[in-house]
Amino acid sequence: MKSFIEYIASILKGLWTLLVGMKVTAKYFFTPWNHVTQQYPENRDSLVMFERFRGEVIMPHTENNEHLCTGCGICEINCPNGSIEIISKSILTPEGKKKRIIDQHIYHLGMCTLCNLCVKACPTGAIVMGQKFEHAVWDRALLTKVLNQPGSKIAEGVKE
Amino acid sequence: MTNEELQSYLTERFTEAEIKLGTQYVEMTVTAAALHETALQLKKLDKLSFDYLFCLTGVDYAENMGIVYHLESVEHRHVMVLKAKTADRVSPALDTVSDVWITAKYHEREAYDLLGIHFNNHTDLRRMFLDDSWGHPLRKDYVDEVRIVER
Amino acid sequence: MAFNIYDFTTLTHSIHVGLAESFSPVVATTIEWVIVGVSYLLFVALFGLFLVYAERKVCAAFQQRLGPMRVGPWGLLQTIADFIKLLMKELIMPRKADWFLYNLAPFIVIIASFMAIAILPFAPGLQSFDFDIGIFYLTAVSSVGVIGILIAGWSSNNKYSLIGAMRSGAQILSYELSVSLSLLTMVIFAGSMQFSTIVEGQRDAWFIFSGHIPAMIAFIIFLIAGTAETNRGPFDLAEAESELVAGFHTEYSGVKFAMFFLAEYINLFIISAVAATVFLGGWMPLHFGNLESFNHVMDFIPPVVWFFGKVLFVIFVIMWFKWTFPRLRVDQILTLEWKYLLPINLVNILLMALVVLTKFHF
Amino acid sequence: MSEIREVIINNDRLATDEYLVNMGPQHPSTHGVLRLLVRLEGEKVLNVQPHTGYIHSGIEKMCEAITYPQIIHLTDRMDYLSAHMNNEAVALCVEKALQVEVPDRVKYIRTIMDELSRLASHQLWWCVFGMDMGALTTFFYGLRDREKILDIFEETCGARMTVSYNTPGGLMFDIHPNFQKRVKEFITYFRTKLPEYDKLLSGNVILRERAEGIGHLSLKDAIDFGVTGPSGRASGFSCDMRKHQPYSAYPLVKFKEILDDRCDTLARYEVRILEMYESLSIIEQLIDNIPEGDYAVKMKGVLKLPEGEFYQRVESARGEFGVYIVSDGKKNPYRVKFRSPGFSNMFALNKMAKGHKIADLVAIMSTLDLIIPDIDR
Repeated sequence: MKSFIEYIASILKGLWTLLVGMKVTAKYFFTPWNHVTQQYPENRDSLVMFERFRGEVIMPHTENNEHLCTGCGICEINCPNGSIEIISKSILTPEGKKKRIIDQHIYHLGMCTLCNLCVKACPTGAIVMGQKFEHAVWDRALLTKVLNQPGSKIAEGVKE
Repeated sequence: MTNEELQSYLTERFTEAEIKLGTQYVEMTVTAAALHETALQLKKLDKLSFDYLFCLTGVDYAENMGIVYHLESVEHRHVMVLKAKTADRVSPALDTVSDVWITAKYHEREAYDLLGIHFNNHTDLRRMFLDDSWGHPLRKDYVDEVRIVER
Repeated sequence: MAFNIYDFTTLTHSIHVGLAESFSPVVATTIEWVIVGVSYLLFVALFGLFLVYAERKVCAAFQQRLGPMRVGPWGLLQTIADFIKLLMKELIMPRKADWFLYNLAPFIVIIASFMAIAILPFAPGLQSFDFDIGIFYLTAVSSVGVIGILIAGWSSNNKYSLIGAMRSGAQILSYELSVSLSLLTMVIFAGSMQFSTIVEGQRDAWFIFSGHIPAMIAFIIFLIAGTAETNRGPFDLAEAESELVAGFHTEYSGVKFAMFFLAEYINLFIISAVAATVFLGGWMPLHFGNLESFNHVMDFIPPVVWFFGKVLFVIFVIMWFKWTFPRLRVDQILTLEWKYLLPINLVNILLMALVVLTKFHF
Repeated sequence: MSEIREVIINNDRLATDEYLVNMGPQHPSTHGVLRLLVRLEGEKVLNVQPHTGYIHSGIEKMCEAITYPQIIHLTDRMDYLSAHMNNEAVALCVEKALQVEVPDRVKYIRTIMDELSRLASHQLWWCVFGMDMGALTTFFYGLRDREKILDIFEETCGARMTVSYNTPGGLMFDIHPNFQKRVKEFITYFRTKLPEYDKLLSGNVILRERAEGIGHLSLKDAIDFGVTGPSGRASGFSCDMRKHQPYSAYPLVKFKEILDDRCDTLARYEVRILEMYESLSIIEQLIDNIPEGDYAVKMKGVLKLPEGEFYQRVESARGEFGVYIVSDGKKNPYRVKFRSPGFSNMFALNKMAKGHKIADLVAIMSTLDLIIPDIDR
């Protein structure tokens, strides 16, 4: 008799736990406006990434097409994956001195792990992390970028 | 036991071995021949009872190949490092300790895979991660001109 | 009676008379067959598509998602797009599969479902054939599908498929018992196996109300066993994706997969429709003993709406199960059947017999 | 094929009613690219042989070529669900070698981040466990809550999973001004959701029936196999590095080490659920008391560790994570070894799953909480 009562009790208890679970799902079913889906391409206009979000390495330029990069190559040394290559060139300053400046700051986005070490190491703050995250392209070659814009020059007063 | 107690106890117990206090733990280096017996003793002795092997590392010391065992006693909560080295670089071989600590069986397979250290009496010595055609990449003399780009 | 406006008998009868007048009897019967067959096919295809869509939306709502939203407004055309995709997909067959059985299996499964659907009364006069052992026929036919599943699993030459098929076999054979016994309980109460009689018997009160405790127990058991018979979660062992990849239909692609898929949803519909018919009054409106005005208002809702409303309710409950519970293990499925459902069912039949004998019902 | 032949040879040929099934590397429940060679007799599992290496990325080899700060971003990619703990282990190891004392603020933040990672990891484990059991809805509930933690990470660390937030000597950035507010919001939110987890899955009769007494791993076996983390603690193996080798701010907080002696799948499940409560309480103790100060110590441009060997053990979300650095005094390590918890845990699978059903194998594997890149490295 005792085992029979236990048998019945186990059935009822089991059913009860199932009902408790069903209550949880039902709660969400009947409040469909609380959904968590983000409809991505549609919400693109309102989608703002956090300011620290690491999407890619960029080199900000002023409106005079000036940047802060001296071409020192510290970012290149700090990069663990070899995704940065600095190509520098020599120019003659007005004073007649030879000076090495940046020619091309090449950035391989395809190899980058976005670890932030280059940005952290940059002594002049020339490169920062951009928030763009839509990097899909049809050709892998497009992932290799030159960060300094053509014709740009280093801003006045950047300490070398 | 504290490190100092452990060191003195080990020194008096294992006279053959070379025992020193490392940066954190007591380090004991034994010869390849004494390895298995030492491992058994370390686990069996009541005052030591190192029953938990938490890390097994194969290291290529350039002139010799070695295995580093990090041991802990669950009961006494002391930690020590056991090292065994073999000078044979061509076909290095050490005794397995997988019969002492089961987990060593798999860590030894990893060491065999990556460093090419052979373990005698190991029941299932196969490569862990890599294909048979690979060399042993964690050896210092490993060269791979295709896949490794030196900067 | 108000719901005679919605009676289909006159319509079907006039079609029959019209055909019989213009053609010879053989031709007329053939045309009738074709009409009936085509309308069932159309119904199944459309309702199947709708059920797939409904399942996806319902599960999305349970999971705080939106579900399909891209194809058509609110993703309404999603299943049609999916179906077109399945039609265009390449049919792949494993090299060492049994060619004949491999291709036969989806047809068996889907034909079994079609056979079962024929017996269901959708509305007065809207039932393709109505004979006196309707429930018996239904239980017989609905277990034919498992042969298709077994064949599919065996002929695919895939170990996962085989395990899935064997699980499915064990499961359906066991749960067939519970389905039949819980229906038997209601047959005792209704005093007939004919669907039209069963529906007529619920004119004043649905069986689940008039049969009170034993009917409710039978209803719960029928829901559980019915869910198990359609291979749906939490009893989806035959296609348990985290264990067997896709179970018995792992190796099927394209249209053949679509047939299994469709059959699953038709079976869901059949089980729900049977539950609605036997327990919830079929197309009968909701009536309360002597509330004349209330009953009258209820009569204005067409029987088809009543029927599909009830069916959709039961389908929703079964979906609710699926999207809430973890899957059972194979031995637990058998334990549940043989140690719980079967004894309860047998006791319940006795109880029902007592209720019928003592007339202790409404 | 070769393994099949091998098994046939090694196991005195297969009996006629046994067969071999390859679970994985593409199988829904192996969570990535683990391959299990399962020997079955009907539904019964006779033997499980894990095969690894499908995602071996040679991290230890790579570490030998790069500097210490650069190692950290690789550790993110091993056990990506406890990236913070992995980062912290390397950072602590380097700091220990250089004898750098980090500010209290760093310790507090590191501990909070650790516990948030642990929560995120356990949430993901919970939802995946539900999915492996066939309850697909749990997957979305778990991810919904994990999303909130990932948002906190993204705001402060700049990334959601591969955070690389710790550096030798401190942190990459200071915490974001919103950090404390968001964490507190999350705690209040999650305290309402955790009981739902219990209602939906923990209490469910089907789950309890499926998990009870399944996958028994005795204390002795747990120690022998080196099964750590929640899986080890469910066997009564007291292996919480936060208690035994406290680091960061763990000596300052009060928390229980959740131990269970039932040794089965259910115990492993419940240990993780209870650990989530503990993690919440640890964060609550710390979040209001983050001391002011620097977020990093000024370190040299090029870090050179003194010659010697350094070992650091931390408690990651799935067990004891260890970093063993052998340094020869150069800026690159001579040898780095990561003791990953998943590696040791995985090989107890055969012991646990033998004699159970296929469905149990999936459940046991799920409670071991394997992350394949963590195993393959």
